[in-house]
Amino acid sequence: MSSDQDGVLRTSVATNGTNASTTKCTATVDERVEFAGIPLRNAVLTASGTFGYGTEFAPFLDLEKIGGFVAKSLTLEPRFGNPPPRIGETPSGMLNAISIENVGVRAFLEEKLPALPEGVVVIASAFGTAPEIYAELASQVSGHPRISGIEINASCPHVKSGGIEFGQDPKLLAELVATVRKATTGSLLVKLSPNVTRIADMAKVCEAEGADGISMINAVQAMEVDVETRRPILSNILGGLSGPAIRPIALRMVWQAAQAVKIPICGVGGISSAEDAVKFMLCGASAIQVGTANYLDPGVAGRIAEGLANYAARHGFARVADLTGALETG
Amino acid sequence: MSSDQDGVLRTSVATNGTNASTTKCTATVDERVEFAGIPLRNAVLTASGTFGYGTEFAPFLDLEKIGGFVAKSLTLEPRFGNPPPRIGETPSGMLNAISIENVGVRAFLEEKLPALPEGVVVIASAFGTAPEIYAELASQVSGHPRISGIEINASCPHVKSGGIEFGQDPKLLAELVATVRKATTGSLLVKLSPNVTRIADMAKVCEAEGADGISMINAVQAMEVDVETRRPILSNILGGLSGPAIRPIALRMVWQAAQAVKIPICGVGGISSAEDAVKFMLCGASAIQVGTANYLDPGVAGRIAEGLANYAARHGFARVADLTGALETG
Amino acid sequence: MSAAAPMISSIRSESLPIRGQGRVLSNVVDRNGRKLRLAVPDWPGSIPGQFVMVGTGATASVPRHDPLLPRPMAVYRDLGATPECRDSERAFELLYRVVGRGTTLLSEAQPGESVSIVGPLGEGFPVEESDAPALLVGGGTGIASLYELARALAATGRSTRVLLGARAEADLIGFDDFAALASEGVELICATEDGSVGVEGRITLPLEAALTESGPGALVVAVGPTPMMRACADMAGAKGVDCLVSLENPMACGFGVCLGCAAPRAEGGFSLVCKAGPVFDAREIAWEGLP
Amino acid sequence: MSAAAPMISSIRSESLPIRGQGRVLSNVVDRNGRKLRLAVPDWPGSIPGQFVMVGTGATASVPRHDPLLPRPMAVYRDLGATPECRDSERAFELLYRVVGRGTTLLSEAQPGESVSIVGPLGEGFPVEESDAPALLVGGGTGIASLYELARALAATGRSTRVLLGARAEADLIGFDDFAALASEGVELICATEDGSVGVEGRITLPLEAALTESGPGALVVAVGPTPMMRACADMAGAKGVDCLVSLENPMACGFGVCLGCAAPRAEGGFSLVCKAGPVFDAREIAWEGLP
Ligand SMILES: Cc1cc2nc3c(=O)[nH]c(=O)nc-3n(C[C@H](O)[C@H](O)[C@H](O)COP(=O)(O)OP(=O)(O)OC[C@H]3O[C@@H](n4cnc5c(N)ncnc54)[C@H](O)[C@@H]3O)c2cc1C
Ligand SMILES: Cc1cc2nc3c(=O)[nH]c(=O)nc-3n(C[C@H](O)[C@H](O)[C@H](O)COP(=O)(O)OP(=O)(O)OC[C@H]3O[C@@H](n4cnc5c(N)ncnc54)[C@H](O)[C@@H]3O)c2cc1C
Ligand SMILES: Cc1cc2nc3c(=O)[nH]c(=O)nc-3n(C[C@H](O)[C@H](O)[C@H](O)COP(=O)(O)O)c2cc1C
Ligand SMILES: Cc1cc2nc3c(=O)[nH]c(=O)nc-3n(C[C@H](O)[C@H](O)[C@H](O)COP(=O)(O)O)c2cc1C
Ligand code: FES
Ligand code: FES
Repeated sequence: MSSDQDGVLRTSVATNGTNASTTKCTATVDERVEFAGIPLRNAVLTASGTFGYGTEFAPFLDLEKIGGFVAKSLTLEPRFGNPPPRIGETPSGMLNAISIENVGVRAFLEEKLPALPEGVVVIASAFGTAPEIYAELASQVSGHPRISGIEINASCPHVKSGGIEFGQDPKLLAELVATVRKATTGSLLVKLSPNVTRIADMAKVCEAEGADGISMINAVQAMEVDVETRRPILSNILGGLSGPAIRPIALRMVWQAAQAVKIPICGVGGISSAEDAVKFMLCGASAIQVGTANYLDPGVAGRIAEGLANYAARHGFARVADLTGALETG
Repeated sequence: MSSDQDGVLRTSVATNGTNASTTKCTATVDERVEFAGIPLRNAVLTASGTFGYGTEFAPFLDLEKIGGFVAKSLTLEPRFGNPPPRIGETPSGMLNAISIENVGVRAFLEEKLPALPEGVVVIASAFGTAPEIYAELASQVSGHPRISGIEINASCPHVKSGGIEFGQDPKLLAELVATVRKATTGSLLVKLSPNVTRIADMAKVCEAEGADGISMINAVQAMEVDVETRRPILSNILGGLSGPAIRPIALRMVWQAAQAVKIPICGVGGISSAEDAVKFMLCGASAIQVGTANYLDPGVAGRIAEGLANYAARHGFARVADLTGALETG
Repeated sequence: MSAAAPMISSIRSESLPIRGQGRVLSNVVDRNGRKLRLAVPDWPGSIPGQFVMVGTGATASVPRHDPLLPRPMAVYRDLGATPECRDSERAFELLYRVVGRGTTLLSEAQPGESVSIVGPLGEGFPVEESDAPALLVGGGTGIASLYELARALAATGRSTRVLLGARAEADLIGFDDFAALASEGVELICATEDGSVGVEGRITLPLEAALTESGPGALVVAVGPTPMMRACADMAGAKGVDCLVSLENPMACGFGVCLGCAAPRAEGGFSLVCKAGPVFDAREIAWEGLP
Repeated sequence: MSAAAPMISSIRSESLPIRGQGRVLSNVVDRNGRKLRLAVPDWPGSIPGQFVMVGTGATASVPRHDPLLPRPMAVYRDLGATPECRDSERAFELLYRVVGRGTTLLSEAQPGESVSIVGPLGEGFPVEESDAPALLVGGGTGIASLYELARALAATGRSTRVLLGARAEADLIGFDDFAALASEGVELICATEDGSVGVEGRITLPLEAALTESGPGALVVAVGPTPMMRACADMAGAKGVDCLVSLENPMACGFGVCLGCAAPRAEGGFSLVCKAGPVFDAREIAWEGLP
């Protein structure tokens, strides 16, 4: 677990969006946050499955200008995903059913990690069909000096439970988190599925079983149809909805979870601007992840990090971390 | 339960949207559908809380050109809602926390219903905090000759169960549906909450307890924040997300429910065009409801009804009802 | 007139609202605001104080759902059949400020493009003859609601004074149009906080002076930021003078079905701003409950 | 050349992609399509067969999220520093058809407005000298991928023939530009199903003729609707001639991270069209698995 902490005190000249007031101000803001035991240069991470293995973004973004990234979810063996079509578009959203196509944990450690510049914070994501598989993945990656933490993608259908996802059943989730917890002493994050009745219960399970943090939310289960062909647009029929459309749902869930647990939360879901990131932090997130927006503008995560510091400066916060939970509801 | 069935065989000249092919065709399509024992002129209803008590739309829309409407949810006594702000906007969506402001069942029956033209199909919506209250509402309205059916809004937090909504717990829902079923022999619809882990289980409960049909979905619980004031945009903090943003979620749930039950489903959620309506019918809905889109264009429901017939004609369906479940997934 | 005087009612228009497409005739800068002129087929005309729901920007060639909701805007000037109008078209103007996404997009609507319209909506101002003066106080975007009212009041022969307040001259949107109403007998008084035009300070200063000189039968109409309306209402109340206001709550539908625009009533409960208002007797409103 | 001949590889460009804003220089009708000319600061230039991800329509003055995803478009003509370019700008053109929401909005981008761009992306066509002819078959929007390739091949001195097929003349987008390539030694052959230009019938008719006369060392490049590419590939395969294609799968990112553009490989598994392609040896693709 390493992190380059140079140059983190940014002197930011606030610029304003269309809606904001016209005040400009210059202030020194501490952008660093600590998330689940991982010291981060700033609060902006990128989300699993939307940032590849990092190097793909090198032409567009200085990887050392963001807090870090969560790599594509890994399985023990290399894995191919669903047949095409795998993606589609919906109002302010995108639908996908990729099904965790990835190079496998070995190639990740041996080929993908070494290709990254030093000083980039990498969080690995694990995916499996049984708790033991997740645990095996965790132990394989967590010793690696370039890995700062592991995120459990709990949205996988549990093979023995008739397709219900780990993240949809508190008992399955508890078993999963407990099993992985035993396999690693590193920072352990759990990525929650939004397709549940009570997200706070899921967050509590993570906390009780020793997770260091929670990332939320994964994509919302959804579907779209092509009326001309009368077929679902995805070969898989069902897919995950992501992008700005789901942001108000993600924000609600982060808020509800933050009321229920003390472990830190990483906000994910529809974030495409610094203002969006601020909303999640105000609702209780300690860090955030940018997902679908990376596709639209591969440099967006860097701009969000800058904008977050500018917002803090403009609003008189000495540290970006002080935004966490600063929502006023009285 | 009455319904004017004149002039239902429409000779439709198909016109095309931007995306569609350029074929034009003229054909005779039977627009009538039967939904949960209610014969409807066409498959297009409007959703509770988005169509007032009907008369508000008279300047914009011939009420006899749509299948019917579901009136604003009723409580036993007149009820005021939440303090402002009650609404807000999100990407392709709207957030609301009105909290069932309504005139009460008595004023509805005595003042609102008589103001409507004959031949308009009206479905009443009931809201309460205990099954007995819903049952009382059902028995008060279901004898009325102008009421074609009653829709249970099951998204109300159950007072005795610590805030969980009827629609979020299969046992509470079963008790609710069973209790109301005993109170009325009329068409009984249950409006499901989308904020659940497994929507199909909820649909099965409705079927098992004798509901005649299911309306789905209600708004998705969500939240939005104003970063300048650092406050939630709603006085209630949490609200319901509606509009095109949630359409892929609603469509998925209708599809899942249609796989699980035989009682008819009315599709609701983000419908703003005839193509959207077609998608819900292909996924298994027998009728649809237009909600938020009524605010943007108070004449939209009429255009959707026309477009649905045109689509059927263009695609060689003799009856709009034949679209139900006609999705090809092979 | 005592505090127990009967509430003044807003006035329902005789004409039903329509939904339609407004053809953009012009969309020009007006100080720190803009003026959009639309020609709408079968536009039935409005009474002073009514508003329309306006689509955000020009109607897209393809459906776009972001931003989603239409925006409420007062009918600034109802122009009837101008020479630019075709067939059944009638023209009116909106006077608006660019404050967010919707109004930014609206500012880009080009002549010849279409903007979707639902209206006229809401209840308007009562226009009554009287020997006592009418004092119309406007600030911010509220200025737009006063133009037709001023003309209508002056047309009854009533002494009509428009008092516009702003931070600086550039914020006095509509200034030139109001100044030109002098020919119809409308007097214009301005106050700017930086003193660039008229009295230096708040508009409540000249209002206070006007109220002192005008006596009990006067009418105050205040439209603008909530604190301004409240201050005017308090001042009028203290002098026993009637005060009407027009509220600017966020709206989704504009015609009474979403229940999103509720304003708290002094007597408890809520009124729908789009249906019972936007014009209210200031005493009807529970001001402390407005966000 | 036998069926077991080695696969031809697509070519990686030396330059890294950029993200930026393209200044619209022009956006004009070209038969049933349109031609959009953009000036992009620091545009590094592309190799034939590469594409860009293009924002849907002009960059909005305010964020709008519907439609959400950018659209892939081939770099039709890479123009370098034209007289209209400022500073570091370099110009290129897109040739496109309006098929849905994104391209409709793109068709409304006005000169002076900006369109967001990520590119150049993907791997391009190999351009090799040879005594045997190159036969470039284009249909639909695939025509756009052939212009720079035809020029580059002809520049090596290779006999280069472009075969464009369409339902009718109006669908032959880019026709005039290709015709003008005669001066660079590129031969143009057309086939239309209604016989309005060139051979009456499918483009596979003249391809068959050309293949018969050209012998084994020839190269077929086919870009267009899947059935057309497949027919060309089968025909080339039957003659033992290499065939390259360029696939048009829907894309979200265009640079290999969403994994949305996967095409099934003949040997099993998937290739990313945006990263390993869009140019592929036809034998690499499991055609029956393409939607
Ligand atoms: C009956 C009525 C008549 C109106 N008449 C006019 C008029 O003639 N001219 C004019 O310029 N404006 C008028 N308004 C206000 C106008 O509706 C808002 O300025 C507009 O909705 C803002 O939209 P937006 O998308 O640009 O801003 P948004 O992005 O929606 O919001 C930007 C900022 O404006 C604030 N805002 C949002 N809605 C309103 C609102 N309804 N009132 C005040 N602030 C708001 C938000 O809180 C935010 O701070 C009227 C409002 C009402 C209810
Ligand atoms: C590498 C590559 C290069 C391309 N180059 C060009 C080009 O130079 N010129 C050009 O006009 N088009 C090109 N295309 C196709 C272009 O991307 C699509 O036409 C465009 O995305 C459609 O967007 P839309 O929003 O207008 O249509 P949508 O509303 O997204 O879709 C409308 C219709 O188009 C179909 N469609 C959607 N995406 C594609 C696609 N990728 N290919 C074909 N049909 C599609 C849909 O199935 C639907 O029937 C290219 C595609 C790829 C992958
Ligand atoms: C194409 C695609 C692939 C994804 N793959 C993964 C994945 O492998 N593992 C994971 O945990 N989440 C995955 N996600 C979910 C995102 O990490 C994120 O939780 C979700 O998209 C919501 O955030 P957004 O709205 O910002 O995209 C994927 C999302 C998309 C769009
Ligand atoms: C402002 C508003 C008020 C609503 N009130 C009710 C209600 O009283 N009863 C009810 O069952 N649903 C109510 N709904 C939910 C709608 O009927 C519908 O289920 C939901 O909005 C999804 O559909 P849509 O996306 O088409 O709007 C309300 C929705 C909105 C936006
Ligand atoms: S704006 Fe919808 S009820 Fe007033
Ligand atoms: S388009 Fe995203 S991986 Fe190819």
